[in-house]
Amino acid sequence: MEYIYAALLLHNAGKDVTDENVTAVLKAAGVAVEDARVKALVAALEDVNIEEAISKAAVAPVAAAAPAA
Amino acid sequence: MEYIYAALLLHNAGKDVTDENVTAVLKAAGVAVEDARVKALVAALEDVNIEEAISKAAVAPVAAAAPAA
Amino acid sequence: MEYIYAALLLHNAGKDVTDENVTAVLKAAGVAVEDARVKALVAALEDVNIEEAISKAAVAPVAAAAPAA
Amino acid sequence: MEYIYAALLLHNAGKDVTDENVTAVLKAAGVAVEDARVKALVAALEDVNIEEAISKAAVAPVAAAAPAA
Amino acid sequence: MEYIYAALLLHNAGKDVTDENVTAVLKAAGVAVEDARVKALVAALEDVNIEEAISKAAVAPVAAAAPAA
Amino acid sequence: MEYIYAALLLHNAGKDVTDENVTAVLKAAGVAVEDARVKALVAALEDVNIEEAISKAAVAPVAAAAPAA
Amino acid sequence: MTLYTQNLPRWKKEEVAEIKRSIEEHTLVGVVDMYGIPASQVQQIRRSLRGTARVKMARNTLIEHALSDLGGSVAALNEHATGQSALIFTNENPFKLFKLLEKTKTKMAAKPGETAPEDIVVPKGPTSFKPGPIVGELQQVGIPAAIEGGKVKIREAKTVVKEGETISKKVADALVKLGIKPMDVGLVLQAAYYRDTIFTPDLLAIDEEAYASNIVLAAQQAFNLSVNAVIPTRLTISAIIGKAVREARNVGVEASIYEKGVIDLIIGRAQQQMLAVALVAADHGFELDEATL
Repeated sequence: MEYIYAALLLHNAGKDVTDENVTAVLKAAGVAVEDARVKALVAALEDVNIEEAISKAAVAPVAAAAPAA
Repeated sequence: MEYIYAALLLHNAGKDVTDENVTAVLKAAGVAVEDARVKALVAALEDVNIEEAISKAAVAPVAAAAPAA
Repeated sequence: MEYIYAALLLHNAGKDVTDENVTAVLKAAGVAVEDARVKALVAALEDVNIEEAISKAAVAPVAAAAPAA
Repeated sequence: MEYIYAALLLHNAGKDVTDENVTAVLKAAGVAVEDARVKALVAALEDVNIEEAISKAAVAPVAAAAPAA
Repeated sequence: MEYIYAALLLHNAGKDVTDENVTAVLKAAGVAVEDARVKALVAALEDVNIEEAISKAAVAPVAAAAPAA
Repeated sequence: MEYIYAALLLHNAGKDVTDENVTAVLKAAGVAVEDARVKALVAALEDVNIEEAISKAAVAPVAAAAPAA
Repeated sequence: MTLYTQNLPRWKKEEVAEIKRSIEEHTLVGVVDMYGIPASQVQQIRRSLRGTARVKMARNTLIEHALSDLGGSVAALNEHATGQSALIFTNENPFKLFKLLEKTKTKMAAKPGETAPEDIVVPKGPTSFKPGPIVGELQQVGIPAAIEGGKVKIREAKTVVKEGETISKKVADALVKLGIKPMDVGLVLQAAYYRDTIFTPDLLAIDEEAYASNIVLAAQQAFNLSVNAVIPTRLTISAIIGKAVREARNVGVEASIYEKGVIDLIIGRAQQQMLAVALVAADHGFELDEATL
């Protein structure tokens, strides 16, 4: 989850979630950054409204309580 | 939430959640770091098993979650 | 949780949740007060409607009550 | 419920819930303390396992929130 | 999700989820393979118990989670 | 489930779920392909709205135990 | 490829030609077993299949001639054409046909020596019989018959034959008298030739819904894997973010980290704990003020 937290941290700080920014944050945390994972993350986030995803999380069933369908 | 995200980033990366580490991560994300908040964060996490706390469901804010019966 | 209890006690007593007030209450309880946590608490409460947060708690499903679909 | 908050504050801080302690905390919060209520509270809590009562709060799903399946 | 399905296919077929295998499967499906994503996938799955990760319910983003009873 | 994964991989890649395509993907994954099963899959999926089925999956987070398929 | 038919009499040649034409004109040709189906039911089945599928009865030898003449992979149907086989033609896919034929099955009385397709149960309750030797006959095969209110009554439900067991003559007689029809009778699809492949019932018995639900299952597994293993994709990144945020909130509340995103949750928890302790205190004689509740 390090990569995700880096993205969330940047988003919360009002910064763009770019390859460089994510990499910088991870490096500051002492993480051996894998470029491929950074790229995959940034690509996945391209069309996503992070704010919305965050606010949806607030309403989500809290632990991963699986509704038995 | 930046401070919590920073702490979890470090935890997930297998690093200690110390004042220095948290500050470094936040700075890399471009956050104007408040020392007091960092200290409060680190102090609060000192006696907490983060792994356990992650999966323990927090109280959800709930009007929204109330299932429409 | 001592800090939050102090804040809620003050709020309930109709007092402002300031650094001084929180510190005073905690000291009266014999707590070794950490200034950083007090500051973080007061800052976090600045934009929060305590009354609302309290009333939401009354309806909250406490642990993640899994909706049995 | 200032009195209860005071008791919880003391309990959380690892202090005994005595008349003197409760009174001190309430006074520090600027509450006009009623001795009789303090005594009643301390007496009522004497045989109570506060820890247990607290942990029940985390478990008991509030009636309102129980999802109608 | 193509990459995930490729990994699942290999896992189910009892094959290792390696760069070469994932690439081969994706190519056979006519996918223009991005090496970075393959690497990210394989790296992410390295320490993961796929069987467990498959069966653990992930909470989906949630307008949907409100169970319409 | 390999056959199903192959079908979903193709679908996600925007390819038709045909005998040839499914066979190619399975072979690339090192699966000993049974023609009849491929044909049965393709015939059975002819009337299935895969997109709809997928969106159902995204809605109901489910502990997806592996079937004996 | 008329090698096999050149020595046949004219009417047989015509019959073979017709079979071949039917095979070529349909996307599917199947072999069905007609054994033990009364003529009246065959008529009924034909009627219910009209417009969808056509049943063609022919001598096995002629079917064999036709299939061999056509050659290629369809010839393999010969292996499945045994006994009282007929051909069935349709443009539906084999799953549809399989289901269609299942639906045309009807319940019939059991003949002695037949095998029970499932547990045969005689239900509890009154019968239409007046007291007489019938009571003894039923009791003989273990059916708890008794006389009550001038009628023969079955005292309790009884399984007289278990699934897979042979039905004896006495039991068969008793079942007929009680009007119980335990046998599924209808066309049994033995094999279907469709798109260059022979489909056998073991493949066809898996219905489309099973495939559809496996698709859903696979999609769920992929979703779960992507989120749990934190492999971001466009479809799952929102769920992954949600998981990260929830975990962060959980930590925030558990550790009492006073930050904006969680402070309301911490207040909520404190409030609930206060209420819990207040209720316990009330139980022990502490009078609560109105503001508490």
